[in-house]
Amino acid sequence: MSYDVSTAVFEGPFDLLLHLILREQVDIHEVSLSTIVDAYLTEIEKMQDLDLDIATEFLLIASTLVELKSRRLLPGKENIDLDEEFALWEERDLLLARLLECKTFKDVSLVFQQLAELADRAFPRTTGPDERFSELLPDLMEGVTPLKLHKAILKALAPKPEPHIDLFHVAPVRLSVSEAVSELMDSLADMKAITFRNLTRGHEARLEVVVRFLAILEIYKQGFIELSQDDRFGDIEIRWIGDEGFATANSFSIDDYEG
Amino acid sequence: MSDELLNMNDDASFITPEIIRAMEGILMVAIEPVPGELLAQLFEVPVSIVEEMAAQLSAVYEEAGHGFQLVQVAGGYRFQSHPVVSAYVERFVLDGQRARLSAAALETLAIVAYKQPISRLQIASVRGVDPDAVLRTLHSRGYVEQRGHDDGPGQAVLWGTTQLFLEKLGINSLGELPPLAEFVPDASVVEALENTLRISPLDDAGSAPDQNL
Amino acid sequence: MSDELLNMNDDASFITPEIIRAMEGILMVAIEPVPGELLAQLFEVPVSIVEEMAAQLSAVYEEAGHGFQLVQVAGGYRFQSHPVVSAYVERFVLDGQRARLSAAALETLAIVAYKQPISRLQIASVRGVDPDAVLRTLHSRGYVEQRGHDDGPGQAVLWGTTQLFLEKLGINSLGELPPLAEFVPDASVVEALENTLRISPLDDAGSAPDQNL
Repeated sequence: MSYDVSTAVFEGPFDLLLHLILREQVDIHEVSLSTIVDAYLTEIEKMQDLDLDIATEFLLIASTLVELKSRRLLPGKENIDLDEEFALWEERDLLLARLLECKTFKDVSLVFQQLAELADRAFPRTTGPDERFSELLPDLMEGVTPLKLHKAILKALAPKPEPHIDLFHVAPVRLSVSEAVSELMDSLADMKAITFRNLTRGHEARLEVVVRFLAILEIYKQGFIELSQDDRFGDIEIRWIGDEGFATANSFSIDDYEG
Repeated sequence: MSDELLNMNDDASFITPEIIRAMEGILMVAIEPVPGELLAQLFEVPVSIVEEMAAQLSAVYEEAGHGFQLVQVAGGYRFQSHPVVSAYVERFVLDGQRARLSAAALETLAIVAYKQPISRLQIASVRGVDPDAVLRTLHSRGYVEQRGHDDGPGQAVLWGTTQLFLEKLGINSLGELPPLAEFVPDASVVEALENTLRISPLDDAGSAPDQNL
Repeated sequence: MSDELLNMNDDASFITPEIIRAMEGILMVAIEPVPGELLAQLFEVPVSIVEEMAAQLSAVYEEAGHGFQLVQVAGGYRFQSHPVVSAYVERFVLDGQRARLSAAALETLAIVAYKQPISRLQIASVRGVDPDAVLRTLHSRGYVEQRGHDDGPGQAVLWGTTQLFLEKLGINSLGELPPLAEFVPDASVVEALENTLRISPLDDAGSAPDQNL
């Protein structure tokens, strides 16, 4: 596969990741995850005007990569949470499967391109019957009046309804940060102290975890909790330091997250 | 043009298998008869060579007993079905044609009528789908015809309605169609239509060759 | 249909110069690919005979070095210009520059072609990006169409490819697409990906040392 390094435009995160990994395929044992991660993060930084949806996907993959990378830095397995380990394997296998599928279609699309290029070099005959046969053709315009024609163009020019695509099933949980703040204010005031991992246990969708993380930062900023993290990549401890009675008064103003 | 000066020997040297094939290819895809002058221009040979090639091809097809022929009609050269298979062709024509304009076809026809001359792409951007097949049908019935080419890159074929179209509607001119004036189309449509159209006049010498000439 | 029972001699007896010519004549006046079944019906012969005739004609044209071909595409037979004269035909068909498909569009088309009917989201999960804009372009070009709705919650629109898509690729049916299995990345690619994304700490036995960490 030839990938043009200098001019490639990466349309998606798989695109980029595949490119970065396979570029160094010359000697696969030399492929270094840290190089990949660094290059990946550099590319993401370059993408100034990335739209939010795409950026999210990029960031999710970047975070998976960073997690994989950090895991390799750990000396041994003794202190590794098994759940965490499984989750990471799952994450990695999912990423691998998606990369392979993406590559499959990328390669087969090259065949499509060749077929289309070949087909484009032949032009179809579409001339139709000559005038000798014209009296045989049924009169298609029978019954068409100027008024019907007028109606037809009004219909053609009328604004088309934007195709409505229901996003309901895209992200079943559409929790906003401010909603998460309210929810967490309640539970944190009750619990007094908890790790972030435990707090988000049961929330499988990454988006949910991210939203809660942002909410925690917001609550921290407002001075209701203290945060501490003893080890790198260790658990984040959250301790409630707000008023006892605040649990229900969950309505302080929340900064908008613009990005 | 200097082709009168050429004798037959010189003529023969112009005719290459490549140009003959090219001529067959072009005539195969042409929608209207192709003027000899246009072919001469494309191949950079005298018109007499084109005439010679057409005659040769015509003879070759006839001798091989093909079901098609190459003929010269008003306006130029074209392929058509051979008269000996007319009975079959008639059955096919009667069989294969739908009897009414679909709503999509009617919309396309309306767009051509009101916005002519208009390119296929412009119609597509108004209707939202490629009108290619519909245009072929409308053209094969003689309701629309080619009207020169867009000046822009690609020089898209422009379409307009025919005299037959007016006759079918029972009007004398397009001016008799109900006016569109008060209707304000939405922005995307306006943009699509504004993204138009400096038509090269057909009589403009030296302009892009046009099949209708 | 009893054509399976026919041996070659019987086949040959169906094929007369007359219906061969008729086939040529009919394809000459068609505006879109003509299904073999329709021709079989018109000639009152089995479809296999039509296929046989088409193959014969095709070979005859190719051998004679004509500038046109008879091909089977999008479920039917049609005449088209021969690819070897595309340079000339493109000059003649001024808007002959067909719209090229972007890499993104081709990838999306490939996914739709092999996995149809498929929802936008399913495409997104393969490509890692929302194919909304690409799908709209493909739809307006007529290469994909809506194929009903997903049964699940949200009832997502499902997409499939069209006849025009087949024409665009110059193939007769989806069955002519290469099997997807042939494109599953080979072992070295899988190994490269796996190696790069492996989790095990470096001091694990057997794994290659990674100097950069």
